[in-house]
Amino acid sequence: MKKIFSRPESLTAKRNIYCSGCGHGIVHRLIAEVIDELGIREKTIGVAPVGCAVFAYDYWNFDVTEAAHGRPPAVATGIKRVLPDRVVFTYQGDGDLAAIGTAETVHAANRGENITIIFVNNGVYGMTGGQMAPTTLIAQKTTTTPLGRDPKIAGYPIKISEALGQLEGSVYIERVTVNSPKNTIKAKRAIKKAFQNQIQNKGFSLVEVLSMCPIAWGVNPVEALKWIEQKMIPVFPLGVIKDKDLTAKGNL
Amino acid sequence: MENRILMQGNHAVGEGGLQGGCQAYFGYPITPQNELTQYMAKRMVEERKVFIQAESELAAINMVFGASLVGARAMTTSSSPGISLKQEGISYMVGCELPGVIVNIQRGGPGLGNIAGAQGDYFQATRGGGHGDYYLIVLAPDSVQEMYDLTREAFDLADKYRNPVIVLADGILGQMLEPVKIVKKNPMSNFSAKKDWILDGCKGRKPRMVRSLLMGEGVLEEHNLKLGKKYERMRKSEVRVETDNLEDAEVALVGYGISARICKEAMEIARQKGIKVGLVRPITLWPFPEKVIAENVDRLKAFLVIEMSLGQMVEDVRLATNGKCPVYFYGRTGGGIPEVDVIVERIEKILK
Amino acid sequence: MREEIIMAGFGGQGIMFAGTLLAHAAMEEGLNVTYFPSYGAEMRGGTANCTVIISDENIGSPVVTNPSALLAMNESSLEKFSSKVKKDGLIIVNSSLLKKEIKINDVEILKIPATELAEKLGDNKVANMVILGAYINRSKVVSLERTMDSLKKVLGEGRKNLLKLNREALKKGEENR
Amino acid sequence: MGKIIINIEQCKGCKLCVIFCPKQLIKLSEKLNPAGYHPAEFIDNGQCNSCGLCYQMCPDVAIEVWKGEKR
Repeated sequence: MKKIFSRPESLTAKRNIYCSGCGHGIVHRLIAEVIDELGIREKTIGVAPVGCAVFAYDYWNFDVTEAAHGRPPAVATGIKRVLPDRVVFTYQGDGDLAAIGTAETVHAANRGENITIIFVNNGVYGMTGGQMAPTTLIAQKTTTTPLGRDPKIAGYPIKISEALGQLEGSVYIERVTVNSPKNTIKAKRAIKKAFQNQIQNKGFSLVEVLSMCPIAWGVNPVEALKWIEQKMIPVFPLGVIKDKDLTAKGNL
Repeated sequence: MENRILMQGNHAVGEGGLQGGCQAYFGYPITPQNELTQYMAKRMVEERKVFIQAESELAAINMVFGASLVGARAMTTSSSPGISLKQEGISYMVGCELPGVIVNIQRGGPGLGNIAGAQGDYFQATRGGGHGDYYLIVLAPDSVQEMYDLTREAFDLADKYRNPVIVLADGILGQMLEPVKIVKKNPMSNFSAKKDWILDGCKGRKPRMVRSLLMGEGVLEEHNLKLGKKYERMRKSEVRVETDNLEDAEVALVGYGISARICKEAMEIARQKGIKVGLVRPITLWPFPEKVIAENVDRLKAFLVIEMSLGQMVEDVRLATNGKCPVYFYGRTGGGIPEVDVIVERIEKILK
Repeated sequence: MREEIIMAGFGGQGIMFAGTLLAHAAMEEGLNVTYFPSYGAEMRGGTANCTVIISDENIGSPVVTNPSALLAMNESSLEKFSSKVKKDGLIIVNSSLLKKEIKINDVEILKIPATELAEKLGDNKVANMVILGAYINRSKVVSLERTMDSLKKVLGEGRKNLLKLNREALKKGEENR
Repeated sequence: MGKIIINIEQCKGCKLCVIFCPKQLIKLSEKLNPAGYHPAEFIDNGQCNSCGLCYQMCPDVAIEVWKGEKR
């Protein structure tokens, strides 16, 4: 018999500390597989965020640093400008990317930095205990919106990917999810494209991944898959938001 | 005369940075250091190096973090309010042991303050500045020549200790023009080969991680103790101070940066009047030249500290005297400049 | 020897340029020199001033309260700084833009119709050079020749076309005393 | 014919593999693993066709999928 699916080389053997049913582990693996398949493990530098994925450097088997909360796009910019032939990506949650790091995200995109961003959106601050994130849904209960998010008080879930798509500097933006095998395989295709774009010097690519946080949502891991389907996707629709390749061909 | 060029202080910092081997510069506009960012916009591109006008000071310091992480000599510059924003990144750089040069062309504060030269950021610079438990070497030029020299040397010091270095100047030094002697040398010769900690892709080696989050029991303490030993080495080896006329002095003026130049003038005038005045000019504000103060406590009648603040360095002078010699203070704040006549009057009053 | 010069005028009258030129010439003379500009909001549209200190000894603060010389390019600058000039100091004033009579005790006052002289040369923008020329003649702190050389360097390649006119204006000022 | 190998130590018993296995060949064990979870357990009855859906959904990358040679 031969092994057809197993831990990719770009993932260490270390057991992750994420909660049971958390989507981060799947996204970590997708990135590791893509890096293996593109043969770029030895020239990749990852930038981990502050949030649940702050320990990502323990799980990836390539060079990884950790940035201050929200600053990965600035750190990645510094790295990429000095070493343009390396593959540089950031891995950020919704608080990191769309709240405290909004400016860094918007301006890295606007400069067309030739980097890849994997944006994991689960609608809450997980690590600090399930507080409201910028992407928290209307009426969603969190520890800081105990009665549900009221837009009159706390604004609306921010569609940062759509906003970034409006910028001239962004090249490719797609929203995917990992709530089913089919969607997970699609997510991997998008992540691969975002890395390939960088290798081909196309510029700023971002993949937003809707990801499960069963603990903060107060559901079990299986219910969390449905939660994404029924609650998140209607607000954050899946699909390509921007692809300059397709625009050029007139397909989008 | 040796070959001198007339140069603005801000430009001298930029050129000093280039001669120090700066490979990546990240700036954000703020008065009174704009000429520096503008200078780098031109010169870094001429030298085919990295220049970015960042979207904020926060982004700029984190770009320095990234550039330094992959082995480049990197610099960012700003003025007081912008330096406050950079403190987050500076703390992370220290935690990750990343070198880098940060230049503060101080202006009046607190808050937005004004754009006049001031020295209100002494505490911030010499006590770490950001969160956590750390120190940085702080260099204080007092001339356009030293803006050039000390910025150049800051890169070596940063690499030597794998720690950020601050050049603490002010708006007057930034804006003024003076002749500068440009000294060219190979800046990378000493340290470039030793960067065996950078992230540049794990080809041919094990993957590395650079981080400052150290959650395991006792791990952070161990790390901080290691950094502490580094700070001790800095304290032992890097103190720089200029002294003048201390041998027969009754009163020593203590000032840094632009205030020190005012002190020098006051000392000359006092000496013309027959008053025996000496000078201590700390060039490194951290490590502070406490030894030279302590050594003179018995001979001197008093120290008079001159600053463009409500009194910050004066505390370090008091600590160094350890109560064994009176320490007086005269300062102007909010952009005010200490007056030579007033300094001389104060000295006369002290000696009465 | 120590000279402390404040130059002041409207923004756009070339105050900063004249100050830089004087500083450069002083450096070429082998002297110590500092140049300190006013900066900030004043720079745009309002008044502009700068301080040049030239000395054969070390220079302390580049900022002075009581200059030994004031080069005033307009009336408001004269009003702002004239009372601060040291006893037995020098004021050179652009009399073309002066409406009032001036009386200041214990100070030598030199009136130069700089704007008119500059206009005769073809451009009133070089009034700054006329005033500077007059100062150089009066103070002898730097030589005219040295200043002419410095002018070339300070203008640089980019503004080479302005060299001839500026030199003429310097010379004009130097002759008018 | 295929099989999967589950790393019992890494499994957190989230059940995502269980619900996506088209042949219902995975269940949660009644035993506890060292981290206190009931880990997933493979029912090896010769029906596994190595589709890998369990692997795709495992947040802990705790599943290896093996495929038999064609006979």
